[in-house]
Amino acid sequence: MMKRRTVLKGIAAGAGVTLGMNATYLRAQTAPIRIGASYALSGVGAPVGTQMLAGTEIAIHQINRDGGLLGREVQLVTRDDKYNSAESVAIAREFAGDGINLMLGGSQTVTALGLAPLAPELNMVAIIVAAAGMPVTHELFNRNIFRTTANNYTQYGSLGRTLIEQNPEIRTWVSLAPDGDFGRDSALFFGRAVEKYSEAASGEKATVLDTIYTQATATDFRTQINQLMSSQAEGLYLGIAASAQISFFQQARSVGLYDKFKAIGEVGNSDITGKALGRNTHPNLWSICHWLYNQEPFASNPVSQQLYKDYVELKGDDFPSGQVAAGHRAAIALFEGIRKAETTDTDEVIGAMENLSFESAGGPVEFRTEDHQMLGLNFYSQMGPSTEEPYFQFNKVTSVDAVEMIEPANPGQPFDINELPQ
Amino acid sequence: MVQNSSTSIQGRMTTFSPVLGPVVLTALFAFLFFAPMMLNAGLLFWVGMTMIQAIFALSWNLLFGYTGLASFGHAGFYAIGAYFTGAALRYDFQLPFLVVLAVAGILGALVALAIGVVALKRLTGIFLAVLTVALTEAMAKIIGLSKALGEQDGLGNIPRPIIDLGFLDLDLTHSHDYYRFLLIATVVTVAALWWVVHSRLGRSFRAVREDAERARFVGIDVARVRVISFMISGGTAALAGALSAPWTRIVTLDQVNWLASTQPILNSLLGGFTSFWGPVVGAVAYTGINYWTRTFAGLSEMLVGGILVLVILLAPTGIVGLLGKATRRIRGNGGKK
Amino acid sequence: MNSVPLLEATDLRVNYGTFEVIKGVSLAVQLGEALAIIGPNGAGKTTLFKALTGEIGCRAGKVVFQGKDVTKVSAHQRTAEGMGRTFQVSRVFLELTALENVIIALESRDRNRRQRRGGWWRTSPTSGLIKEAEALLTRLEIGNLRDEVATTISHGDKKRLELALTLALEPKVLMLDEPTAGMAPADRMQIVEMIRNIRREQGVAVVMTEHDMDVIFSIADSVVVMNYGEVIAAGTVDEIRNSQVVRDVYLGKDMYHAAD
Amino acid sequence: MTSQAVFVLFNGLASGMAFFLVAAGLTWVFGILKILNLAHGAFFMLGAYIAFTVGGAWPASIWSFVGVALIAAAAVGALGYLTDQLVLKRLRNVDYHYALIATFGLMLFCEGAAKFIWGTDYQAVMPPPEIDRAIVVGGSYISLYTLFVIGAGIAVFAALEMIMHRTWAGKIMRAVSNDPWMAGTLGINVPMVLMVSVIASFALAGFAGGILVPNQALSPHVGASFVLYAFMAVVIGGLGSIRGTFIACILLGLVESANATFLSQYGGIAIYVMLAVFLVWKPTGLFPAQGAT
Repeated sequence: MMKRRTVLKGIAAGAGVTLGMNATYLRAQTAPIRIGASYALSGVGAPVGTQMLAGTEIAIHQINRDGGLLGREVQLVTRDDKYNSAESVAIAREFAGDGINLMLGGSQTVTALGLAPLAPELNMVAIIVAAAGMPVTHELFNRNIFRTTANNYTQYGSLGRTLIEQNPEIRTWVSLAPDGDFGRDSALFFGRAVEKYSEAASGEKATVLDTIYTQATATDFRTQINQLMSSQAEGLYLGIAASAQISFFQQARSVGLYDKFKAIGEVGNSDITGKALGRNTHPNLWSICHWLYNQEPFASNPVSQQLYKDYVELKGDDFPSGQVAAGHRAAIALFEGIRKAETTDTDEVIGAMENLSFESAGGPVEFRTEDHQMLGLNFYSQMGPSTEEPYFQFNKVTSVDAVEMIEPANPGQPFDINELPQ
Repeated sequence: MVQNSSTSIQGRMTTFSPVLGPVVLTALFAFLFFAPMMLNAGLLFWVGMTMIQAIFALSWNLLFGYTGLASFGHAGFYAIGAYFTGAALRYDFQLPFLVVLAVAGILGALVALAIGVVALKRLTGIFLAVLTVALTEAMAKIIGLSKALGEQDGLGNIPRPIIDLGFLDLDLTHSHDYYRFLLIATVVTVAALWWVVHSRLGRSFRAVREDAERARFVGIDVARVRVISFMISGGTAALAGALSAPWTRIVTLDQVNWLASTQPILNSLLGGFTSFWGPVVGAVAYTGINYWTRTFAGLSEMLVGGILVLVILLAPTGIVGLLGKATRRIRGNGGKK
Repeated sequence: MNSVPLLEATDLRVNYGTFEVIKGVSLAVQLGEALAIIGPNGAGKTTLFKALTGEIGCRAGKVVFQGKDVTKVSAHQRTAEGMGRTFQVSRVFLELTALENVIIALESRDRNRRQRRGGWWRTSPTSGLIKEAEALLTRLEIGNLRDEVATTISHGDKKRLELALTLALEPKVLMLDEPTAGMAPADRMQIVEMIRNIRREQGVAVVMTEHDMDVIFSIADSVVVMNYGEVIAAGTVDEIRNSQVVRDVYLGKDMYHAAD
Repeated sequence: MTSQAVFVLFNGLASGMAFFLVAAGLTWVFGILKILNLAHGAFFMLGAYIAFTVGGAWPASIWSFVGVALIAAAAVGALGYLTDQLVLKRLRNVDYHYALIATFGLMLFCEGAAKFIWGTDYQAVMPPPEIDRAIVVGGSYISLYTLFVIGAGIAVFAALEMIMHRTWAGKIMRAVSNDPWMAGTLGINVPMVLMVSVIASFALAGFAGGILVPNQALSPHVGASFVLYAFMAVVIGGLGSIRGTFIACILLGLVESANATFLSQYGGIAIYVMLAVFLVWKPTGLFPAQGAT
């Protein structure tokens, strides 16, 4: 079998010679650098995926405007992974088959889990844009993947810390989370951080009640809302995302949950929730924040300013979602890696990225060499209703440095919070 | 509601003439065998998925096209095979891969038997449709709660198997090698299904589909025939799922919802359920459409839905039916012989 | 003819919901005998027929076939044991050819007798079976329709094909539900002739419902008359022909009303 | 414990009536056309979007809210007429599997079209101000909007019962449902009755969309969450029986609610068990359609 393959390759090469090898050689030096992007553009992941794609497209536009990379134009090849792992696997293979060895993908954990183990087989550099699952930098780790977003432990620990530091008067907290790995873990990380940082914040350890679980795909939360209303808690972590979170708020608001809970931290819907609920947004709702163009520290950051300017120009919209910056950041990481490696060769780019630091819309970030996890500031925003369009607004942005909140690098091994030093 | 009122089907047509059939099949096999050298990895992946989808669609059509029962939860069987194989490889059950495949198929057949024995005597038509949907949804919920099966995230990082034949090891770790194994498995499975459909058993399936009452009064045990068909169909669907797990190397809940169950329905109808090869043609056509529309993000649902409705209204016998009509028109006579 | 009857029903009762349709019917068919069940529309003839063949269950009573109680035995099992049945509106496998139709019946017969012809691996029926099927078609004068799909053949030929399906099972008793319903008079007499031939050649018993008195009188040995779910008279053809009760029931009623 | 039981009952009733609002149209069209309309949820979704487009996210009053729901009903009813003419009408005399698959295709098409028209952003419609608050009953928090949904469900049921059993139109409907051939020979314009039924069924779906839109986030997939329950209710109730469907919806709601409260770690599974039990134990449903065996 091997022989036959070699023969065929030989024939192909022979054909190359007769058709003029010079042209082929020249093209390799001046041909565009092709980068694959696989985002969820349809299905339930579409609202997030399309925003990330916009950020990536802007990054491509910017680099080409500045003369390209290594003197070559950068081309983006976009595919819709349909929020489906089989589809994302197929796309990665298609990219590899087309000679694309640099890609952005894994906009959700489902697609990242399919993509990550594949990267070495396809000899690719795969940037995991937004999947925060712990396995990516632990048991699924391989040197071909880089994650340009915080992992769950860092993310939800920081969210918990932010909430208790910003609301030290709230003594009792509870979580509502989807039943499953992610829900359990994020609620646990959040709760542990609340307990840990409460003493420093108010001199007294806060109480964290047992997590209330629901189904990941539930649409009716009345039972859980009733449990929340009957609990002692005044602070809430909300682990349900996307449309389910909005349904929760719709059902919770009319029974008075907004009055009972003084502060809510949510899993990452951010302005998706704000846009949907408008003036019915909870007045003290904290979210994970990737980017808010008009809030400090973003407003004075030159990368952020340029990103906003180009977004408005290219997309004709004045209110970019924070996810745009996630797609933008992932693309810059790859560009800087290529620039540093001075080639697009997979191994060289990996080597260059392993101790790369660069400027993003949220300030300087770098990769941790051991597990290719991005480090930098993680931001949390507080939003509430407003009287003007779009009837919700961000009031405040705070940040926590990932270095303070991350677990020690332990690539190849599963993550277990109970093994960490307290 | 009467089954024999399907006026639009004018008998089963033999589209492939005795000479053309083997030629087409041989050419197809040759193309598929050499595909790894001609196609890029992404396309090759889709070719592999198409073969799996073709088996899956054939398994559904054995039930619908040949026995007259419509399952709307066939993804449940597929998922049984996929999750079992995924778990067997991921957690290394210490079973030879061929045994894993066999067990996956048997598991599917046993589940079908259980459903059949309890329900199939009384359940046909709408009831069967709703029951199979509901059972599949329930299964998805249970998988979603199972930590070992990856809950909502799916079972990822599934290794490809190495087949120990005693005298030599077949290492299927590389995708080209697994592809060839998949191709051979597909050929064997399709041949087995072809045999079932054209055998004495297959004729009793068709008798039950055509007219269950009449079948009963030629002495056919209708309930038993239905259960047997359901078992073969469920087992084959599970086998399709089992073959898919090492190919995609991840199994997720996307493969268990009722949208996934409609994939074989769509393929069978698109290709033509009155012909044995219809589901295969449908799987190929569907992949083609999907591949062609992959750049029109967000439009795929409208396209797929629209195509389904149009096929039902304009060409209920599918692509194979249309081809049959066309060839008969070209030959200039209506009769077959 | 005082031996054990071939088919015997005792005090058969059938309900549709709470409504009793068959109110304790008893009848017996001897080996080789031809029995006609007649009666006005709604008398319960077809229901009785369904109960005898196992298509529907009965609330009370007993059906004994060849000395065996088959009351709880399923329809296909009764068929396997020798009850061949045709339907009022003929039922055949519409999308299959005439030959395939008969072959399915022949294969079913062989399966029920646990006979297998040819190796398990073969898909097509054995040539012996095909010959047998062709012979049957020829015997029922539809040999020329061998490869026609059943939807395309005429009404009368469908009746013949259905009869061929039934005969393929080599039944002990032929249960014919209005064998000539909806046929042209000429066709009708041909069918009658055919049934008479079958009886003569194979000594098979016949149970039939029928509206056409000419058909009844040319085939049947004895007649059971039903009205409102009960047997009101039974006897030989001549006895029934002259029965006052039967005249009372039938006169003034239109026997040729639309089929029930 | 008692307060928990009261809440389970109330919540079950609330879910049940929401299911019934969706299932009512489904069971009607099944009773008459013998078609299980898999696209019913998609048309429910279109009704919700139409209500959102016409009425906005903050209805001014309960009257305008109901008015908007009626507009949605009319609009989806019109879509029903179109669907009937273009698709369903052509599938009246063929194997019912065709209709099943065609309506499935319609469902996909509608979801795709909704994305195309309204985008993929989530929307949230609030209940009208009069019923946008809660009362506390025995320690349980009960929103007035939920009570309104219960009321709407019962009202729709009562109206359908009235129409089906007390009016001339209902008699005709039942006649056609029982035996279309016989109804035809009696001079009833059967095609007309079928068409009216389809329109009414779609209008009910649209109305349900308008009434239930404040219940959860609006997205092109909003129909899926209700319609599976509706299918189950129609099957358990006895295909085509409005009374049976009504009772089945309440049962499903109660089982779901009890499941969420007492067995939350196995959330959402009990109703499937219930359905399986019903299908095996009473395959013709609680109120079997006449003529079905």
